[in-house]
Amino acid sequence: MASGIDELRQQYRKMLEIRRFEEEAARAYAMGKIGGFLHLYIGQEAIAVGTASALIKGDYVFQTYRDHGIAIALGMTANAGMAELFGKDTGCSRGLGGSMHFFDPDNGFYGGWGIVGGHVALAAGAAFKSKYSNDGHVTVCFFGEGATNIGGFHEGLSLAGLWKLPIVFICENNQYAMGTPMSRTTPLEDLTLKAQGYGMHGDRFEGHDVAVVKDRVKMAVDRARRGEGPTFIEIQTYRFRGHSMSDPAKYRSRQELEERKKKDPCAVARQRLADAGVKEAELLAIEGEIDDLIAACVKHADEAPPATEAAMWDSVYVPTSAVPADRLPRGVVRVQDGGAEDGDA
Amino acid sequence: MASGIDELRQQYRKMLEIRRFEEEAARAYAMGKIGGFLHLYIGQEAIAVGTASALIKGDYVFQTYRDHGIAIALGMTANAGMAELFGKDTGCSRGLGGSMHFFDPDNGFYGGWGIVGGHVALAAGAAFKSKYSNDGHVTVCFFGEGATNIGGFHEGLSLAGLWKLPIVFICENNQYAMGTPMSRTTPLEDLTLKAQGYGMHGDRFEGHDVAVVKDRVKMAVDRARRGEGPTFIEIQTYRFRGHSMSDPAKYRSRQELEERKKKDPCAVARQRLADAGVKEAELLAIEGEIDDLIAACVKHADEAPPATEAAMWDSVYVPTSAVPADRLPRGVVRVQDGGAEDGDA
Amino acid sequence: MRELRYREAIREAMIEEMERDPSVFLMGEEVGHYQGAYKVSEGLLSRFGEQRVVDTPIAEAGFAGIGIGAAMTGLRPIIEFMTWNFSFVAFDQIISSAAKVAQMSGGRVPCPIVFRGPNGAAKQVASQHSHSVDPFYTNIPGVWIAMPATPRDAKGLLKAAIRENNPVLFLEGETLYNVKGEVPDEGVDEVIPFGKARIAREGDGCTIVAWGRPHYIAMEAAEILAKDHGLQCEIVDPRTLRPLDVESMVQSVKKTNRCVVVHEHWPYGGPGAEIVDQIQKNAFDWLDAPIERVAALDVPMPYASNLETLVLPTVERVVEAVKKVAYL
Amino acid sequence: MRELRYREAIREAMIEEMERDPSVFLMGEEVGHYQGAYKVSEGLLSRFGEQRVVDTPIAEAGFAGIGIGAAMTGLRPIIEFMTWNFSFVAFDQIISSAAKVAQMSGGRVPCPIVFRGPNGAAKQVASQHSHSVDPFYTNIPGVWIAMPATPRDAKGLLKAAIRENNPVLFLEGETLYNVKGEVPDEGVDEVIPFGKARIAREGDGCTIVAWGRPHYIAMEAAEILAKDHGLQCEIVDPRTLRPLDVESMVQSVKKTNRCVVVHEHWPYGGPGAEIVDQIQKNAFDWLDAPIERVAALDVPMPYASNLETLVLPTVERVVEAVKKVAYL
Ligand SMILES: Cc1ncc(C[n+]2csc(CCOP(=O)(O)OP(=O)(O)O)c2C)c(N)n1
Ligand SMILES: Cc1ncc(C[n+]2csc(CCOP(=O)(O)OP(=O)(O)O)c2C)c(N)n1
Ligand SMILES: [Mg+2]
Ligand SMILES: [Mg+2]
Repeated sequence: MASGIDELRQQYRKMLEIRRFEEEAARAYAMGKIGGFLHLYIGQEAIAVGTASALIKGDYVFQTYRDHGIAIALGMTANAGMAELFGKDTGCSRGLGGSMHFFDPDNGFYGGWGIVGGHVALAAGAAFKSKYSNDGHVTVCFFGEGATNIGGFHEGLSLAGLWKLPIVFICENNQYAMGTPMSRTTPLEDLTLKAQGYGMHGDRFEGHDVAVVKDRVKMAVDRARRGEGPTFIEIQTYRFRGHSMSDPAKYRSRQELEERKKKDPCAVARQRLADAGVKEAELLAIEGEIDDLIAACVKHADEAPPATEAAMWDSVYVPTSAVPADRLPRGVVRVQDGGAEDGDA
Repeated sequence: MASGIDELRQQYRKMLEIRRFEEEAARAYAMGKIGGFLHLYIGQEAIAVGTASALIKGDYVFQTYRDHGIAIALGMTANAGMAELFGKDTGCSRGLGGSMHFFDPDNGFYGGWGIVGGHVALAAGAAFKSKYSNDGHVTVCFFGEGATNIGGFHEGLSLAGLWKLPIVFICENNQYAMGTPMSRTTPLEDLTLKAQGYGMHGDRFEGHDVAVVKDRVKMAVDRARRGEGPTFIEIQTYRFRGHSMSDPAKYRSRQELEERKKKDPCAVARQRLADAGVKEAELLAIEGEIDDLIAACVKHADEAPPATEAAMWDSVYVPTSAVPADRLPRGVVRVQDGGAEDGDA
Repeated sequence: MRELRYREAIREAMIEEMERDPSVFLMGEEVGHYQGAYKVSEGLLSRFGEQRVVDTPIAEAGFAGIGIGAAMTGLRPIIEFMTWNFSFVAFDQIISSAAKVAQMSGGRVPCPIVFRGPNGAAKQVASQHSHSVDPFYTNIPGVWIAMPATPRDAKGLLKAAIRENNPVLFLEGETLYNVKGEVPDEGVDEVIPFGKARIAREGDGCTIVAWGRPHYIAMEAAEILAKDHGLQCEIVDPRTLRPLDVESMVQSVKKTNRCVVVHEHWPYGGPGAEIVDQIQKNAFDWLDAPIERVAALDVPMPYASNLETLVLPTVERVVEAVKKVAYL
Repeated sequence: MRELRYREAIREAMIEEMERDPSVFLMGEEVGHYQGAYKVSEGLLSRFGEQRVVDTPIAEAGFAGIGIGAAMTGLRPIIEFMTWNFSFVAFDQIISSAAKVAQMSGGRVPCPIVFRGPNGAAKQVASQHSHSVDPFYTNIPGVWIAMPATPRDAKGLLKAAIRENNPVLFLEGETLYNVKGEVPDEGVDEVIPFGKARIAREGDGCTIVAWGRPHYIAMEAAEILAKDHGLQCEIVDPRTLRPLDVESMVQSVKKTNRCVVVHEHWPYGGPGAEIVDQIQKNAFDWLDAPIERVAALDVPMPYASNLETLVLPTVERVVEAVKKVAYL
């Protein structure tokens, strides 16, 4: 069930967009245009893009702080992403969230979460909503292998398994949690041994080939969509950069890194396109387009207006029906006409 | 590897002591002498007593709020237990803890914990201490089947499995968590399917025969003591009373209860003693002694002085080396001469 | 008006809002088949079915998180904590997810959710089960906190909470569930706005601010002070702690020139101290005496009944405090 | 005396206490092989080995609980939270286990444990990573809370904390780790007692109470006020928030007759409000103006740098507040 060449071309384009987006982000970080934590996804792109290809409009996706890849894979514009990193009002979270808190609900992306394990139950909640309202949608929840020891992971999987929620849990096992190799965080080698403890299906494979990712994830997504319950997937991968910009990643050897780079998902996809007869010129054209797109997004982010105080105050509490205008907290200035769904409170 | 008849006699005596202790506690509760929550262990006594038989002096035990049974099995006096229930100064926790918070460190009993899952990591901490100081001791941690979905359970088992701590986790599966049968809290029937997800051994058996409990628990305890890591044991059992005194247990049928009562651990032990040739007169003598013991403990609890304000204040902070006497919180009056281990601060 | 118990008032609010809006559902431990640990949700399962009255395993962080995720994607969950003591294992979900998601998504992902359950000490439930959680949650921007004292307020505020588009933490009184009080007749859709205090008793001798159970202690103390000393206390029940109706409290103090704050939470910080700060700042020139607070003693709750009585605020301690600020 | 960075002072305290007492160990995420997320524990693994410098998986409630259990049974753990933001998933362990076990066991099971790590906002780490946790933990009886501003205090208080027989929550400043300051020479065993404030600057014009990073903001503001207005501020750093040295603050206010409290935590409640309450109660007749507070704004921390600057207390806001209470 290999993806067609057209699909692969699109996937390559997306992976490249993510790759180049993050390379530019790293540069901007070094120049002080981006602050705080910046966790790059470089090396893992096939997982985000493969998964996005397995979903349909209206499905829900939750991710950790390492969130640029999936956000772009799902359709967030590079402009909205880069502006967010620059702390600008045109950012996907209006400059309030930053790198770790990308949001793009119109494309099904529900963040961008910074507390390890914290978003797992939230994702189960989106799947609960789908089951509750029978909307036919599936939720995908990503997390790192380091997250599998924390309570939030356990409770999210326990409840999803119990209620057979339409959700797919994808553990992106990139071998390290910050500086800690997996062998120092769990006695297991195969994390899917946990799946049966939650009464759910398990699957496990390498994640450098976007077509493979799509196919295997889609099996789980389809199962969830059919109402047959959740799947726990472990995808073997590797991050080429440190945990975040401040991590020189001294805990691993240069050889190890070089070895892994041989499975660079972008390079693998490019090679497969070439093998399938796509001309070098076409590939270069794609790459040129992506370069332009990314250059444009940096320009956009540079020029966009900064995040505003008004946005900050007005979103601490979204328009409220419970609190009369004269009792709103200082800073929240808003003429009130009731909540989203009701004007009679 | 059956227990000898002498041991069984002792075990029967203990189980009966627990049973009669709790029957009297229930009576006293109805009379208003005991307040708050009171969770009875009636029906599960073979687990506490069998486990206690498998341990040696210096081992550590942690339990939930359903803690009278194991406390007495480990050697707490009925006096100290009943006085605690009555809120008296001679209680095992000086009347400050109550039914849910029995403590008896001299006998290795480290509580008596009310937050589901909360004590699991604490128990792992005691085991960590044994490993750290190489003291040769083992920790046993009890919890209900209802606790297996909560984060505290997962993190405690994850860390114990990773570090191969000398600990045995015993899940007393009494079929219900308050009013909820297990089938509505987990898709599993066999909870030990979780064990391999923590890289640990699993075992599973029925818990109405004290000798069986001892033997099977001892296998796990010995394994832990040899440094071969933790075991997760699921013991099938049943509580004859409601979750606590306020629960009429309407969620189960009379037949179900009657069926289960056929495996009353006290009756089973008594029968085995009789079968082994212990005379009815001797059994009656034991039972009379226990009756007297329990009557005496109620009398003691009735007459003991109430819990004191001084004890309340003086244990919020135990003697402190960090805080000079003139800065102690109001109520804590104590002439300070440094902490337990150091007088030089 | 009819008389209802506090428990029934809460139940009615849930029933009415669930009938009004199919996206509202109730989730928690023992809320369904068992009819609620405190019988607040009695009858709801048979009325609304298992889809909308959802029994959960013991996994507060998990089902709080499920509620938040469901709220982010369009439902309006009511999450019951069997007691607020158990919210501590879900603390991170409330502070890091529920309270944050609207703002950190640039306003794009609201979170209309209600967390509710009994708060504070009950009778002798001891150290781990007797928390007043108001100090922990009031500090957090992004959530509202209601803590009604009367059945009427409980119903009206809960209806507002369920219709609200931001997270609401609804702190009920474990010892108030049986309290009876007037509630508008059936069919009257009374929705009580947040941030508007209730003047429960008028007077010019001393302002007493009290919420939750201490409200009743304050009322009793006021009667004693009126009888024994002819001092008329004005009792202000803020009803919601976030937003806090500073205006009403300040107005009252400007009339009475003295103030006592009564609360069940531990003395250090919390709404008790916040209210003192607001009053000293906004009514400084009107205060004839330092503001006094009557709080739980600064200890974990002991089990023994004699000590529990000592720890919780009492009518006598309130009377003493008022006498102190009134120089009686 | 020598100069050390705040980070080094903390490291020295740990090294000295670990050498002094073999029951002391350090546990947390990345404390060993990685040398600490903020390099506080650099070199400790090679010095003390894996037995005593223990890297953990990401499981704060789990390893906090392991620490508590180990403390109950005789060890003296130092548990590092990579940042205090992550303590929220372990909140229940702190409030329900660590703070309670001594009292609920009738004093039979003490819990000598230190939880430490960086607290408060760093640079642009945004909504979920910028909490000042002092309001949450100060409310709880059964724990002590230290929050040192200087390297010397950090070292001396941490040594006291590690020797202490009750749980201590040690809140370091994420933005203070590089701050340099005088620390007693090697070999000098300075142990700073809890509950004794440090008068960081003397003056009679206005008392400023500030702890942690705001301490430095207050110092700067004081210089400006002295230069521009000839007003000498007295700066009181409580150093520990529980116990709180009310006496020193009250004495200072009795001299200056006015007070500003500066803190990084959210405005509602917390030690900020508690200090106001204590001062209005104990120095009522000496106050010439209402006490002012300078706090973080009442919002989750936004990511954008321009907004972050707006949210946190600034020198300008402190100057304004002092001018207000001094009627300048
Ligand atoms: C509860 C919690 N503890 C600690 C952290 C700090 N932290 C952020 S990412 C991380 C490592 C996570 O590793 P993994 O789950 O493998 O994901 P990866 O970063 O490799 O994608 C840690 C420890 C956190 N954010 N939340
Ligand atoms: C975190 C938490 N949530 C809820 C409760 C309330 N509660 C106390 S016991 C109990 C049921 C526990 O069932 P199980 O684990 O099977 O133990 P059993 O009572 O059957 O021995 C519940 C829900 C609690 N104490 N702690
Ligand atoms: Mg990883
Ligand atoms: Mg059970």
